[in-house]
Amino acid sequence: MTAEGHDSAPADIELRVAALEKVMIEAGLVASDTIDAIVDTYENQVGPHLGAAAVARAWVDEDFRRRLLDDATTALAELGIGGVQGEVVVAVENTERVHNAVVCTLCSCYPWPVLGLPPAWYKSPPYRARMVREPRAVLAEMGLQLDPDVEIRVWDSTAEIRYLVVPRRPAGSEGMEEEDLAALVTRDSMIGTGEPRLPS
Amino acid sequence: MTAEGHDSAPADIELRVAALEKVMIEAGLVASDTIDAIVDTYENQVGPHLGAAAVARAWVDEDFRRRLLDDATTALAELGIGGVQGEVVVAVENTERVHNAVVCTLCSCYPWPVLGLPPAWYKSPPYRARMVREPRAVLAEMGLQLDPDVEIRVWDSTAEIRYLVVPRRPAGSEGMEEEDLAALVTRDSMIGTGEPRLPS
Amino acid sequence: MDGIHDVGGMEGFGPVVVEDDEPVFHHRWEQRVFGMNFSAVGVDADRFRHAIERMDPAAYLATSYYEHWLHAIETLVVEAAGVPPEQLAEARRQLAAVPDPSAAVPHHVEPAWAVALVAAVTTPPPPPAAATDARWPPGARVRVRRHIVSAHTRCPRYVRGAVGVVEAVRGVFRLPDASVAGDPDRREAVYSVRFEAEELWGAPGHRVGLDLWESYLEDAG
Amino acid sequence: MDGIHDVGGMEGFGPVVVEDDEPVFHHRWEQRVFGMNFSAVGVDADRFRHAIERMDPAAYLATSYYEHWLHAIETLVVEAAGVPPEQLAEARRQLAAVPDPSAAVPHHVEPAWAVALVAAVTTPPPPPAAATDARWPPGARVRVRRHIVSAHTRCPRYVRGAVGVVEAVRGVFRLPDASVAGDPDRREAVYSVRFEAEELWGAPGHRVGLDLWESYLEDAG
Repeated sequence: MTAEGHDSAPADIELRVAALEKVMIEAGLVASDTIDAIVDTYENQVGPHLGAAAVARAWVDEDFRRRLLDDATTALAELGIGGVQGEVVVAVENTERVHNAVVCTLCSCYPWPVLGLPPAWYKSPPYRARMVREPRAVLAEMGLQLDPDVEIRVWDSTAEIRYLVVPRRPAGSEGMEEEDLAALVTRDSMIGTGEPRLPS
Repeated sequence: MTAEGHDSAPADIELRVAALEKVMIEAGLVASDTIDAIVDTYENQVGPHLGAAAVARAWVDEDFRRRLLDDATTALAELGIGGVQGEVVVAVENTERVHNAVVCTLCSCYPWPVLGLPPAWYKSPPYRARMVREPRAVLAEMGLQLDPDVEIRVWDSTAEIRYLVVPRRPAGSEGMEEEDLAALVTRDSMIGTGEPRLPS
Repeated sequence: MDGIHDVGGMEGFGPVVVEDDEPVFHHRWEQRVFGMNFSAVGVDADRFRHAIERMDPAAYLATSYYEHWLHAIETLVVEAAGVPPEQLAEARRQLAAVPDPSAAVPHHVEPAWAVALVAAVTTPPPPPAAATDARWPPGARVRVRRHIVSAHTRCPRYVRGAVGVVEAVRGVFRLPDASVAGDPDRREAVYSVRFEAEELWGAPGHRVGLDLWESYLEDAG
Repeated sequence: MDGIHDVGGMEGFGPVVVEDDEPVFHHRWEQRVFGMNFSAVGVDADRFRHAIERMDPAAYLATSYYEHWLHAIETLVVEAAGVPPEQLAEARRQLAAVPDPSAAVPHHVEPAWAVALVAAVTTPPPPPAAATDARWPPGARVRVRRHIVSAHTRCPRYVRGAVGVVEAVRGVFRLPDASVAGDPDRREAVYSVRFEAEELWGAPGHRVGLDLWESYLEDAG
């Protein structure tokens, strides 16, 4: 039924999407404003600032850090963070010796409640194919040169568990407030393909 | 360098091919008439009639049959058959209990000197992917319903050995001349995806 | 299903291309597709993923992520919601005749649905049941079965036959293989299993963790 | 290389489509591509196959057999024959400006080459050397190595780790893995190995034979 061409022109895609929405609305399967609301939720409400807040809290609050590493789903709920595609969240912490990174080889599973929707590269076959086989090379290409002594642990999200990388707190951030620390925590540092920003 | 589009229009392909031929001719790598000659060879000289002649000979000449099954490369050379993509040919014989069929999962290796160039379906991903996994279903789709008791042996041409299936001589062909028998031997019956024609 | 989606470890894909300052959505149609999935047809992640996996392999690789979603929703609107395929074709014919198809989509609001939906997606669901009768404890050596013949599975090819170590038992979850085959009630323990790169690829250098259902595994012996 | 070309056992490809009364070539450009391969650039089958295997996976699946050949010859004209890529681009620019590019290709004949070439392709080459020091005799049980990390290999993924029985020793052949890596002189015994469908796919019903180089195999233990 849906043998789309390999080079669907934008107009074709828009037509297909409009036809599908028309049929679904007429069948009572969806409403115009449910689509608007869900898009607004993931464009404007849920995003990597939530994960960044949790990471910053872990950096300043040792008890929270332990709870996050022990049971991230529950610890995140303390901050009001949780929901679809985050039914079970596991936080994995980077150290001097261990660097964690996340992938989903089979589709593009990603911890929506803490990071929002994934970027295109995360969903692309090159990242999915290569990250489990040659992560050090992929990370280097993405600008993250890891010391050869650092052990890389790649988490392939094959089931309903979603992973949040807790990056290392950057040097020079010792006196900073939690909110300012959160601004250092990038999306990529929580996927494991980058590091937090350095304090300016 | 050659990032062709996914839907190369015929005109694009023709332009690419013409440009390549121009460059190769100017570099002395190929000549116009070598291309013509090789195309003529495989369009008009080398084809499944050669394999059919060998199969018919095996049906009428028990000594030849034994030589063919023992060392097909040498036996075919007796008939003047041999060449590129047939450096080593192995003949596999169908019996009441065993049915042989040939595939090349990695590319599209095929015994050119006995069968000519392969048909498009032989080179297609569906045939290559499925033939080693579910040959009985593929053969049935292609019109060859095998008795469940018949053992299927699939030969995946992963090295430089090429396979020729020797089909069973059809019932009712007992009195026929070798040349008339050859006319019963189809290309597909020598790949293992069909049976010889029945005598009319 | 050993389909085209199972790309882990495949070579030849080239560099990871990163777009600077990427927006959440690139086109309005992506927003609509994303939103339409939050409906009865998209709610079953197993069937949704399987609908994508059944795409023609050439089309799968040549199309974008949200085109995969579009394909899946179109498929499930027919298969799961019972909409006749002719109805989709007819809607396309009708909208192809107007200058702006998107503007011609009926506007129908259900404010209560929208509120409930947003609340639902941003509320953590209850935790999975603890795996009280898990077969293997953390530290156990397990081998991934060589043969997984399900129409839909979450056991990638690249770990089949490999030996790893159980890092944690994640709880009890619905088995996707059974769910897509019509038995949504079958549940199993899920294990986080750690593999050495040497075991997976023949060269050391890193570790890979996967979450695998109990029936994907056997004793390493 | 675990590339897109290695499709054996992959699911989701749909039916085998057979064309009735198919011609040997469908288009004139296919004839030219086929013919151009019989030159110094196409003579090395290992490098030729590897050039195809390196195609972008989406392009590989979306293009026809002779487009794969075209890609390989374009690649090898540069890599093996040393033609600067700009020369190909320039020829395309020039020919794009004429109404019939094919007619604008220079005509140059070498009758002696043509005669020699046809003789060469229709004359059986000498048989391979017999494998006098083959490690396994017919009947031996062998296991395919799980890890083949060559840039180019003729050991498909679907038999990795599987146990089979040697049916015959086919002789000594150049090892494609070494050849593409720059060592064309390395030769090894090639074995015809028979596998049960049960071992390969977890369900019985047929046997599959593959011709595998000695270094792809190990004792089944």
